[in-house]
Amino acid sequence: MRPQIEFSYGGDASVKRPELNKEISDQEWDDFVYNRKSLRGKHLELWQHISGCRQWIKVERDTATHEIFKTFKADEEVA
Amino acid sequence: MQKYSIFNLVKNAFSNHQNWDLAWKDPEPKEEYDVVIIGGGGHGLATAYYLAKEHNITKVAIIEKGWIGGGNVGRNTTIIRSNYMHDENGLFSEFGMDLWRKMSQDLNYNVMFSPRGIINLAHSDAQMNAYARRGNSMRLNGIDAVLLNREEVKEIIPMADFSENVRFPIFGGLMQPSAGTARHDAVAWGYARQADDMGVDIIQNCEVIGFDVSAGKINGIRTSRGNIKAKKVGLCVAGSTNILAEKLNMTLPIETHLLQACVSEPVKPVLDSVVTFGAGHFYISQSDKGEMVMGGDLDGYNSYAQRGNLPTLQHVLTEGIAMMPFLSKLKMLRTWGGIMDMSMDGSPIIDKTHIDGLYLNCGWCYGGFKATPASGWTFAHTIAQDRVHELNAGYSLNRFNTGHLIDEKGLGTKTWIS
Amino acid sequence: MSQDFRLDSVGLINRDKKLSFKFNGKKYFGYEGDTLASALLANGVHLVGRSFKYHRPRGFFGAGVDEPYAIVQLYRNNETEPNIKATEQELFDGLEAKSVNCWPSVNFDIGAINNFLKIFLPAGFYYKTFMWPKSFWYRIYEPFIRKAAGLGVASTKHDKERYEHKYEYCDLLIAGSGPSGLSSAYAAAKNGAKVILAEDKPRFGGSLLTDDVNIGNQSGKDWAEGIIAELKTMPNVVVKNRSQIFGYYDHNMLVMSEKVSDHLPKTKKYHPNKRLWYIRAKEVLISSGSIERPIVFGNNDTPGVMLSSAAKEYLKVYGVLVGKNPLIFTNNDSGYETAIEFQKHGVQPTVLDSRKNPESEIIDEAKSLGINIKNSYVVVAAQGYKKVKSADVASISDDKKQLGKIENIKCDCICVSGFWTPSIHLASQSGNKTKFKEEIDAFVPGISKQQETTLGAANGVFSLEETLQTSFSKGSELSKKITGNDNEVSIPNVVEKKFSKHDKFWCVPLPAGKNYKRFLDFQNDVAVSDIEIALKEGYRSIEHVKRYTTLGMATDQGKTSNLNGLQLVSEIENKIVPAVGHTTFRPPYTPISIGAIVGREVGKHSKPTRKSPMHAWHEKNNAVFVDAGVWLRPRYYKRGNENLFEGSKREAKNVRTNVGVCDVTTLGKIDIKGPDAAELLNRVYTNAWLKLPVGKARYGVMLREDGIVMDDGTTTRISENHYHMTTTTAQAANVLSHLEYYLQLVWPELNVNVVSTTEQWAGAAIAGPKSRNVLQKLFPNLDVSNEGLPFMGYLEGDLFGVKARIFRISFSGELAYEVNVESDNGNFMWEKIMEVGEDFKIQPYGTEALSTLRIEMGHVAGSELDGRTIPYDNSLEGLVSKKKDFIGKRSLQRSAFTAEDRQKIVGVVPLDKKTSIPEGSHLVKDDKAPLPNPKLGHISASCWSVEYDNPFSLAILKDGKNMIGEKLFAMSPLKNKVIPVEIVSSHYVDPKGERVRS
Amino acid sequence: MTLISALANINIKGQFGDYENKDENDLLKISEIKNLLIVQIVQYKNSSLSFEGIDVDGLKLKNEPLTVVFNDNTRIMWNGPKNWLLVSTKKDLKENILNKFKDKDFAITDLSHSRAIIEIEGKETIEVLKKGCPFNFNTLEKNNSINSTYNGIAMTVDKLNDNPNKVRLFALRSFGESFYHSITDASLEFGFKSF
Repeated sequence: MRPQIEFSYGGDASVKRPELNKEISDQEWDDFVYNRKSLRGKHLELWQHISGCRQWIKVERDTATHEIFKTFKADEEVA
Repeated sequence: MQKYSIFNLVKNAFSNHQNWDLAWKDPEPKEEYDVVIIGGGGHGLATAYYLAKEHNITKVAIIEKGWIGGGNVGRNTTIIRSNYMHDENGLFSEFGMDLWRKMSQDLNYNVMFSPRGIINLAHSDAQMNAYARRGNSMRLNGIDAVLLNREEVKEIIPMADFSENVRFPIFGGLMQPSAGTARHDAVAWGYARQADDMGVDIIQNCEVIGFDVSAGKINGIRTSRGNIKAKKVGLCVAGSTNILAEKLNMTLPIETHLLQACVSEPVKPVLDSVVTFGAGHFYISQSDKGEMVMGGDLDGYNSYAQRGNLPTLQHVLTEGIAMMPFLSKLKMLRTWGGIMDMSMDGSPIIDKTHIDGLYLNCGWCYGGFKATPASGWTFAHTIAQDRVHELNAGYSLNRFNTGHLIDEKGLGTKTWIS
Repeated sequence: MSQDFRLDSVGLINRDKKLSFKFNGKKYFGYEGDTLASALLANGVHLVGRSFKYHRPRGFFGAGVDEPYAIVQLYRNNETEPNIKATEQELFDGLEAKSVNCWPSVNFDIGAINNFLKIFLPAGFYYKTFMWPKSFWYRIYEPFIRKAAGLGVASTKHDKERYEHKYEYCDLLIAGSGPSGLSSAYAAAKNGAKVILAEDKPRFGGSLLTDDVNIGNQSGKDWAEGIIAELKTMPNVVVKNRSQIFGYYDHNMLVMSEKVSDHLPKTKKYHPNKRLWYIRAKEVLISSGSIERPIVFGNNDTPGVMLSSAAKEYLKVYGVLVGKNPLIFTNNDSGYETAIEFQKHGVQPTVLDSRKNPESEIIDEAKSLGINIKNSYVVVAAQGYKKVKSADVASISDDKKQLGKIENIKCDCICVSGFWTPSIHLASQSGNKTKFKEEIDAFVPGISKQQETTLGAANGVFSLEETLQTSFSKGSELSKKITGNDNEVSIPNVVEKKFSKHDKFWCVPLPAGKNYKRFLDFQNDVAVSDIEIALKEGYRSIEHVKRYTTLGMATDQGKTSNLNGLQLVSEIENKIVPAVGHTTFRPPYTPISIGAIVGREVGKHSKPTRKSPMHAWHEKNNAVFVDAGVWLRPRYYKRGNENLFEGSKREAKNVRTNVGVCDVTTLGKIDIKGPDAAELLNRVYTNAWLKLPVGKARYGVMLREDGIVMDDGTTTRISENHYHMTTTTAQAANVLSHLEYYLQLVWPELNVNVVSTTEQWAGAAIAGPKSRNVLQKLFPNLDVSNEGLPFMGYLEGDLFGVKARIFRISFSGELAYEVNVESDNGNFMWEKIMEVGEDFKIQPYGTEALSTLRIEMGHVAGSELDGRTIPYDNSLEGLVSKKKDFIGKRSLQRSAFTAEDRQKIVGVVPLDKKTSIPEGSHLVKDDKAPLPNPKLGHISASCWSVEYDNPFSLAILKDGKNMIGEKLFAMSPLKNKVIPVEIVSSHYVDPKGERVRS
Repeated sequence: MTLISALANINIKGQFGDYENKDENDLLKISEIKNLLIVQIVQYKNSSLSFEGIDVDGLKLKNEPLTVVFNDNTRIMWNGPKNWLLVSTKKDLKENILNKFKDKDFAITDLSHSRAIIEIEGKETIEVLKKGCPFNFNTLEKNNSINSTYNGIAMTVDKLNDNPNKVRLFALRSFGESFYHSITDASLEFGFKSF
């Protein structure tokens, strides 16, 4: 377990960027750029080990208790 | 209703203060209301008050999950200002300043609005220029603003660091002399007392568990104390907006974040103005009790915990000492956290929604407390008239779709970078 | 012995070391090991302060962290510190202290008039008045109230003390060194666990220092000393006194404040005053004990009324009698312990016990010692103003509602015991949902939230035997889990007196016709009547009660008042205490020095400073520096008496006419390598990158996904799969993270590595018509002609033995080059440039001239790329590819971004060609229009054009495209300026860009 | 031609802090390390080449957190997944590295000038680190390296020895003076000798 101050937050990890060159609706684009569920409880989010290996990781964390349940590598798909 | 005054205070003293009325009642929810406001915070209470006062709508209930005033109106740093660059924010806030100035008399409740002035310190010419852009915009909008040079700042806050041993020297600052502070709890209680007097039901300990929507129209809400029918429902729950939005199947341009603040032990008055540090995120004022009220950065990740961590406060206080080294010898007495609706351009949303009869008031970021009266006033107007007022026309929900963003800081969607 | 209240034979103080000190100007002495409180009490001083609201006299209430009264202004080593608890401040030679919140003196305090007005000042009185006339609140009333605010006086001098931090990790962190802390620490230490044991007081042992118990055939105190001595010899154990664990944060992180030097006359040089420990522990044992509760009665705030346990501590630890005619008022057996100690030392106490027929070993002992005990008796009110002189007492009915006839008993102190409140703060901060324990009328921790266990009195267990048993076994169990060792530790025998049950009684009713103030919160003057008013007015949630009355919001944070407040609310509201609930416990447990929280890096070091390899040269050559983020950059190089305007004008002019050199090391540099590097650039930048040849640079703009410009810069193709990207100074770190984000998360299929090389290369921009001459001299063997090194070309060369990269790029609009060498050679390169440039009248130029040059050419920079503009606004729409997709492209289709009258960058010239337009001015059509005056745009950057010798500005202007030639007004009300201006093209100098290609 | 190292202007020789009445051998020893070859070696994400077969200066890469592979001249620190930082006194090793790690599979970046390097030796070394870095140094073994932050400045720690403790600290060069200040300021309490 590494100290939190080595990391920088990157927001909601469940947001998927639309593929390049794909025709998408305004709604889909807004959902990607702006709209966030930001729920109380389990939240899948991105953190970068900025003062470390500079890897982005996905973290499943509780937004009410700050408990961390699980971490995933950047390219790991989270079910 | 009993009028609060020095005469009544003296009169009651002789009956040992046994005859004061309830400031507000504690009614059972009725079956149906014209308007239900969800959220008994400052904005919700103010909305109910202005619905009754300005629009004669009194069949109103305020539904509060806990106790009124327990959200951000009770956990902020009490700063009131209208020093915004963008017209939408400036004109809206300045309208609010007028309401603040007469609030104690209007509510017959001393909210202790105290225009002690706010100074934003600048630490470079570039920053002076950015402040000039903001200050000139304020002046052209009819809002007071003064650009101070280093010496003028020194006269007002001589205890700031004007020494050689300073990382970011003070170049000057932008001051809004008419900005100030108010007693936060009193604002909630004052609105509650008057709203109650005009017939609004304040229903505490009542949690919203769902909404009754059919054919694109709201019919009422489901609560822990039963179903309540309503022609119109206003959502006024900054900090919990995302939780209720989910129940409505709405996803909003809002993230929920934690902002901490702290106070020092009380000391004799040394600081009259509200001061913000320009080379970081720190602000300070001294309360009437003598406590230094301090705040700064978000904790920097989505959170609903009204508790933060020490590294953030350490960071904030480091900037505090960089600005005013004498703070080092004071002691931190109390810390707390508030849950912020961080909108994606840093400005709020007061608008109608795609559901008929459902209205949205959210996204206040750090700026909710000062907006209390203007937010309540414009939201009441929006609900009563079913259309936005020109003051909140810019605070539309679809601005993210059209690109009419109101971004004071230019940080875009990364709300956690404060 | 001249100390009237000091006993000769008792106490743990060092009688061989006499210390002198001053209180309110008067000289006293005490001993090493005293606190300021014990030393004052030894000298018979009971009046130390005044209360917050009514300015009632204040004495000592406790003996430690819970003290609500004895708050003083401390003077130490030519500095002063407000709000020091006399009960926590250890005595040192030469200590000086003064009372706070009283004027002119603690003895005669003008503010005490409030005490007589108190019927007019109930809870919340200020909400109900001071509203008329309207402006008077701020002008008259508030300043008056404000004057009365605060306790001590803050020194506005800079703090000279050092404060340090320490990050530590351990297996078991144990908060409190009483019986439970010592036992669990010992058991865990024996299993080889890494243990930290923290004690907030100077002495270890907690209640064992004062309780009359026997452990393993020794006195409790001796047993504690033995354990501590052994723990100190063990390498896996850290024991810390004067160390308060004040916060329990996420992920089992706790923070402790260690007072390193407060007990010394001055801090040792190079040593800290305090040390803040961030401790992450695998397991946390909370053995923070309990705090005695007061019983509420009339005038219970009179000096001389204090906690019974405090009286015992003053006696046993410091050999100090808090009175010679003590009255003990108790609802449980603890009061008897204090009584027995008094009796044993020749002072005869009287005990009033609210209970009818209590029976226990300890009561038997008291009786056998001949102590005068009155059962079913209570103190109705203390009498005396600045010191207790007597007590009105009365018998009380079994239901505790009726008082008997009031009698008056002479006494000089009243020691109160209303039973014990476990210190559950840390457990609660951890997230533990506390539960109400009926047997002790108090909250105790419930189910652990993090890895925390609460033991002993903090857990509501008041039997020593049970405490030792659970603590030894918990220490063993948890350490075994971590270390795997299982060394058995035998639990010593305990001899203690069994307690009888306490009385659920906490507030003495008011006798008929009396109107005594019965205080709950002693510092904030919150009385029973205040709570009653709050509830009557409908402030019924416990949080409303707290906020309306300020109960528990004083510097002691309600340690002795909160529970009694809850009892009162529960009684009036007819709810059980747990239904009332308590207010939230938050860190810090006790007020913590802000200096300690901040630590070492203050003043000049409050943020790191970044410097280029040529920094020393700039310093030597009179550079005036400017902060650019945390970088320091030369703003201009001052010659003689030049000011910024003159200096930068000279430097800019010299670039336009001759040649100048500027340190551009601070620009972000990112090395991009890999087979898919071009593809990455093509997706990141708005323009096309797939066809950039090796040896060529290109200017690019990158957007955020919301369509706003994020950064601009040039990127050069060094070799087939190798690119060198530059960013602005401000965005360097963000751009790197941005690229890493897309490479790792969004497009993991791209084979690209990015790494910052900002620090690897020192950069110098050589600009001006004669820059080629300078370059040729630097690289005599290279063809640097317009053909050999065309605009946006790239070469590698040898600069007098040093390998160099040469980019033909320009930010100034002049013929210009940027030379990079490895950082150790940066200064060498710079000196060489200056040396060979001498013939061409080279001058270094700073950021101000740099700015002038770019403004004249209409190049955008930070003040235009302010996080609110899109490429079109900056006249960069030509760089936006219509064919390919890129980050943020989809956002550019939004209606506001494509509006016909969209804002755009323009040039602005004052009609008089003389008046400089202040940056931050706004452009309006009509300078006399009523407010709010519609703003068409703002001045983003201004300079004095050295080309045309008149002011020139850039502006972002609504419908800028169609505004060229319009006459507007630039207004800066802040500076009282209204300047008629003409809108011109933003490309003021060399609009066709011929010079850069020359 | 004069090379000017990152700390050339600030690293003053002498004894500082609380050194009086202390045995000189008990003082911390602090020095700037300069003139090293520093190379970042990264294997591209999608490269399937086995790096285990490649040796540099007799050393083979290990994709294991914390691990440093080393000999007298060269130390290769694990920097992240398939990402290493090679540090060597042999400046001529670079050609060799470029030859062995082909650019089809590896990105090789010379960072020799990009770091300020401080070496601290002495029994209080770890205490100095604990004053500004949140990492758990109780677990850092000899020949381990980590990346973390010291009073807000990103740094790499390479533990060279544990008896007495000896570490090499790498910070970005431009932060060098602030970093040196921070480290030496933390050392004042123990007294230090600067070389």
